[in-house]
Amino acid sequence: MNSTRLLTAVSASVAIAGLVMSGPAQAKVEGDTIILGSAISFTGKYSTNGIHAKNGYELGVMKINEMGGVKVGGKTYKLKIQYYDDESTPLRTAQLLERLVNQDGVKYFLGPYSSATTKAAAPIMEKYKVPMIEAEGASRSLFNKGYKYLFAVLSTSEQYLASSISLAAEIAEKNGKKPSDLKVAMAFENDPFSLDVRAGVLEDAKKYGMKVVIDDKMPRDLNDISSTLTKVKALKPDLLVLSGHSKGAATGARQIKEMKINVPMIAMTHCEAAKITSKFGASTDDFLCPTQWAETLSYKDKYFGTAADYDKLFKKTFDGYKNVPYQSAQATAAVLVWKEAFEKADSFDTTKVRDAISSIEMETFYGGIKFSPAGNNVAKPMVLRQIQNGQYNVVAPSKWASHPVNWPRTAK
Amino acid sequence: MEKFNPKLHLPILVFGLAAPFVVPGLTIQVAVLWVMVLFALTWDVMGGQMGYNSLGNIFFFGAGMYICAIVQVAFITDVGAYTASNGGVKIPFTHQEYFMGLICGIIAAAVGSALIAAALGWTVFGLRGPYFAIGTLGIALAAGELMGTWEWVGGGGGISMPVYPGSADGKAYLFYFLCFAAAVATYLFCSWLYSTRFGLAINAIRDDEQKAEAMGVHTLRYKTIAWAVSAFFLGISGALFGNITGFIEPLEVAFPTVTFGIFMVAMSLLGGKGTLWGPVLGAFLFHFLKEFTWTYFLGWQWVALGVLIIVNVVFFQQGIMGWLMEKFPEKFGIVVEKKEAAE
Amino acid sequence: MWDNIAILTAAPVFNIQLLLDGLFIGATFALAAYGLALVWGVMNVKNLAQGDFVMMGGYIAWWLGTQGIHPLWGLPASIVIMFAFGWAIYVLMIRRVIDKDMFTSLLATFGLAIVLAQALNLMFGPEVQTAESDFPIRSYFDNSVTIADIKVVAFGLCGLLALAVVLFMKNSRMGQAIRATAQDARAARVMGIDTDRVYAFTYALNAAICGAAGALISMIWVIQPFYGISHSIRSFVIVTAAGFGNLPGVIMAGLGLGVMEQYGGFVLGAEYQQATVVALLLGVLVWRQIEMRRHRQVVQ
Amino acid sequence: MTDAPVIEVTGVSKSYGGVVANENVSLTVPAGGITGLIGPNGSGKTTLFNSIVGYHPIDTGSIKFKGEEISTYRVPQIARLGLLRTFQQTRIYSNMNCIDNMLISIPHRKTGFRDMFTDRADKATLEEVDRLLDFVGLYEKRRLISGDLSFGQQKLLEFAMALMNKPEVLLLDEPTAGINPTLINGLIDRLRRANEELGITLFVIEHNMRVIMNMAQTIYCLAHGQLLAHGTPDEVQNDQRVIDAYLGAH
Repeated sequence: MNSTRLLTAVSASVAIAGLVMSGPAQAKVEGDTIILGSAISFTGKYSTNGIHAKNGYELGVMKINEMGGVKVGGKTYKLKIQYYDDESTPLRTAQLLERLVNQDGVKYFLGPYSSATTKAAAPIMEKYKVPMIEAEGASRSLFNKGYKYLFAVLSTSEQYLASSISLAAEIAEKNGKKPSDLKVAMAFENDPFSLDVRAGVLEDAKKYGMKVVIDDKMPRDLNDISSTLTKVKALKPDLLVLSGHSKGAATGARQIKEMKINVPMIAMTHCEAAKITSKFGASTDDFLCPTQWAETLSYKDKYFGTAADYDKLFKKTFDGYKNVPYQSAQATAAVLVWKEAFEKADSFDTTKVRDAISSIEMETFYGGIKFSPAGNNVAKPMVLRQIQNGQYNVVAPSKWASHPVNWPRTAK
Repeated sequence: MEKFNPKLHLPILVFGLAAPFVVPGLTIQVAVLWVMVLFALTWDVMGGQMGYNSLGNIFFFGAGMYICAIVQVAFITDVGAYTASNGGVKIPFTHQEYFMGLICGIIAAAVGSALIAAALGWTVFGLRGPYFAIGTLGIALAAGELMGTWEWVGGGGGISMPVYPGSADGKAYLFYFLCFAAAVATYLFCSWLYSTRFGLAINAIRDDEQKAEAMGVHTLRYKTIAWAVSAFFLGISGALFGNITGFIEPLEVAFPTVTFGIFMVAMSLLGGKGTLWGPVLGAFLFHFLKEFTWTYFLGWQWVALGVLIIVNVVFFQQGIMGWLMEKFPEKFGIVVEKKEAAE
Repeated sequence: MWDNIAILTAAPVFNIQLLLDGLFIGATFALAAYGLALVWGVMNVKNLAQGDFVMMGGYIAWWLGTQGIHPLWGLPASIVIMFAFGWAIYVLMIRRVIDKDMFTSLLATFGLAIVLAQALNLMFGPEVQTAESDFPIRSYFDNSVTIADIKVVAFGLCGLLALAVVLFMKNSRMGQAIRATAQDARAARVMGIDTDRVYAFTYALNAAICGAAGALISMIWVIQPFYGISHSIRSFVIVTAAGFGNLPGVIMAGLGLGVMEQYGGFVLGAEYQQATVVALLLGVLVWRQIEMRRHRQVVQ
Repeated sequence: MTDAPVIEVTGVSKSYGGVVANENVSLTVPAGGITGLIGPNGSGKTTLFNSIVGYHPIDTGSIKFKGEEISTYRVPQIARLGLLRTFQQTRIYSNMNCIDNMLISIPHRKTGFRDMFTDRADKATLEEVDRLLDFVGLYEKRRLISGDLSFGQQKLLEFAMALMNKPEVLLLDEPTAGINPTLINGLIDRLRRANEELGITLFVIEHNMRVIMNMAQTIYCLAHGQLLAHGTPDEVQNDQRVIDAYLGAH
């Protein structure tokens, strides 16, 4: 066939183009800049929180560079982050991280947003033996695989809403009821993170012998949970727990308002990220929202000062934030850990840096940071806040509580 | 069947064999390229050669991925318990268990996907044109949704694949060459298939199915086999891809209908559907274009992809190969032949 | 599953909630599906960007809401803007796919759907948005049934819009030209009808109808850039089930789909709500095939 | 010559909506012969063809092929029994070249599963293709894409494809319409030879009276969906009802 000659030319040039595609660059430290790499969600379903996290990273880098940078081997270096967009899908994560390692020569990583993408990232870190400090992947299944190069500054996801169960139990006992009489309704998004949150809730509910009357999983492209809420009306649970990233929170809050759902206690994740107080006003009062961090907590460090100072600086730096999402705060904390780790290791050797990270023990505006051998942070608790008159007030655990909890909630 | 043509095949073969050693940093990207070639080729069996434009072929990619994962897990432990722990328990396993699981998994993925395709055939092959496209899209979407509700395979939480027991490089090479081999096998198989009566028959179905029916062609049989062939190779690609990604879950990884599912169509159209080389060319171009430019568009890459599809479909429907054929018909053997000359 | 059915039989009042919610949202499905039936029937374009037009309409109403304008005013605004947008899209691309084979329009509009969804995402972010009407919410049967006034208003508006379109198609010159073109484009051309204009108008009208549906959805449900595809699928389910020349059928199928989704979500669990829609699509297609087989035909 | 009937149509009615296309039509096509079907435009000839080869269900009546009831079968099943039709609007595989068009027209009813994957063409088949293409005058254009051929050439190709299929019965829908008059005689000759040498029973719709009267042994005439007359060419030609129908008089 004559056509093959045409093809030969085209395919050969394509093949050659492939062979000369840029080889691995040596760029982990360029001049006086340390490059950190991150593949994070700028587009797709996680992009809101991806951008919150990116802002957090940026603020951390800005602050450290402002304060003189990182001192290693007597020389100071600036930090810089190279981003790629993972499009909110773990399919891309692995490819992009390989690219960061191999083509861009990056050796130090900040995490992506979401547990699913972090799950895809961890094996790559292990493969190239490069450390990643991540701030947005909370699934506990990340920390029982024996990963050596993955560190998380946040509390694991099964702790998110578990505290609402113990709070409900506490209140029940105070009112002379048995916790085992309580009925729990659950609605969780069908994704790795939310299912992990669910596992924590389920475990605690079982511990108290509570009865789970609804256990719905919300589809990922969810428009509507009114059928679940109709069930809530019918079965009158004592506690409704709901988790589905920002869209789950927004959809839930909207329909709870619209259907006048009257449950004494409602707990959901991602209240702040979904901005439900400004969107749905008083109807969200008395919702319980777990958070990794709150600006009212009394943590502080030498970089940002107190949590409240961080809050102020963040709002000043980035427009349009009524509340600072904890996703940003923990991202900043991850950058701080990198700085301390470099200085502690006093080296750019990935193994030494890794060892330095694993032995770090520090206080930050975000809370204490100390990694277990599995890589998760064990020095910082989750706190539970309640929306009271549009404000987020910490109500549990009692050590950090600034306000008493309002109970029962009534539909407004 | 195409004869080995040194000028055409050799560069690609050399590129395929040498790539992981010449550009070790790009091993995964090049492996994905081979998967893309496989995607485009298998889509074209249906869409280009037979005129059945499926928007849901990605279903078999996901099916293969899940079948392989289940088999691999089953070789080391109980599947239900493994998924219920949400990847929470580390199961020890031997090299032999892993590799036996992998081999059986890939075979099961291929055969299983093909069988599913054959079984599903009756639900969609009474549909023509747009209904077929929508029906198959429906299958892929439904599969994603329903897999997410099936607890035994991990539901929406997905499955963490058993971790490759060897070194990281070893894993990269192994799966790279498996992907390469799968793409080459798909190419060779298609090349052979189109040279047989089968190729003629599916072309006939594409051009005028009613006529083919009226001429007694066993249309349903051909369609079912064509779909099963697509599914067979897509199943293999899914099995490999699941292992490369290391973590599978229904919506994003296994049944990515609006990403990979559309890529395969876009690549075939770009290269020229209905030809053997068009999809290969399309896959190369698309993948290189994507890998080179994707990150520079940050955020706008999807808009760019949509525009590419629109422009391709609306203004350049014949694709590169089709365009070449129009431009140089004589190079493709479309000539007036005198009788004397032939005899 | 049986527990949930037991709830419905023990306390039938919850059926009212599910039915009403289903009907309210189903009305918007029917509206969008009617638009699809129109472009499908008249110009043989299978518009997979249908749901994304709906989302665009929703974002217009929502955006006006954030600017302090009551989202109900977003309804006329959506209709006008989407009409113009539809016309532009027709001129830019649809004109060139009408006479191509059927897959072309499907794939081209799928490309359009990707572009629109991503553009919305870049402009407004991926969060779920809702336009707040601030209308009161009423409770009945001891708060077992709640009805937001906006849903009733939206339902009424859907009806009005559908009626307006029907009257328009019956009585106006353009409406008659559209119907003539639908029956036989060549004959219409011979009779001096500018079919290109008719097509442009039809496509724009479809976009406007979608825009209206979207504006209403933003007030009674939620919108998000990537929800377009599920609305497209719904439109296809409805049109495939009802056929495109059959307005009462489209309305019934739309309302029915809304109710089915609610019941699917309630009885099987929310995780099956989306699956219900796709499963219905497949069910309808299989059923159509069996029906056509009786006529020695295939579905095309 | 006239053996047992190969096609038996008994009392077939078919209507589309309110329009009655065939009403209580009965006819038989004898094996091995050439049977003609004539009638004015819109008299239901093509509808009857479509009913026989399975394009739509019939309302009432029965259609038998070699004694087997086929009125509920679908197109491919009927085709594989050896009952083949050509189309009024020519239908060929327009993106394939002429040779491929011919190669895929082999008699599929005689092929099994394994034949699907055999080589496209063995030597004997190719020779057959060349012979037939040569006969219809398309040999030189055999490597051209068939869709680019002229209408008449496509018609000839379709005819060649039908012969390639070696059917038992061939239903021809206006085989000479649109064909160069100089070719018509050759075509008639070829039809006859197909009938005599290969034993293919022909059932032909034809408007060209000269052609059909020369060729057919039996002729049926339809008008307004009903069978008007049948008999030998001479009988039909001289039947007043047929003349009236064609002239539109009643």
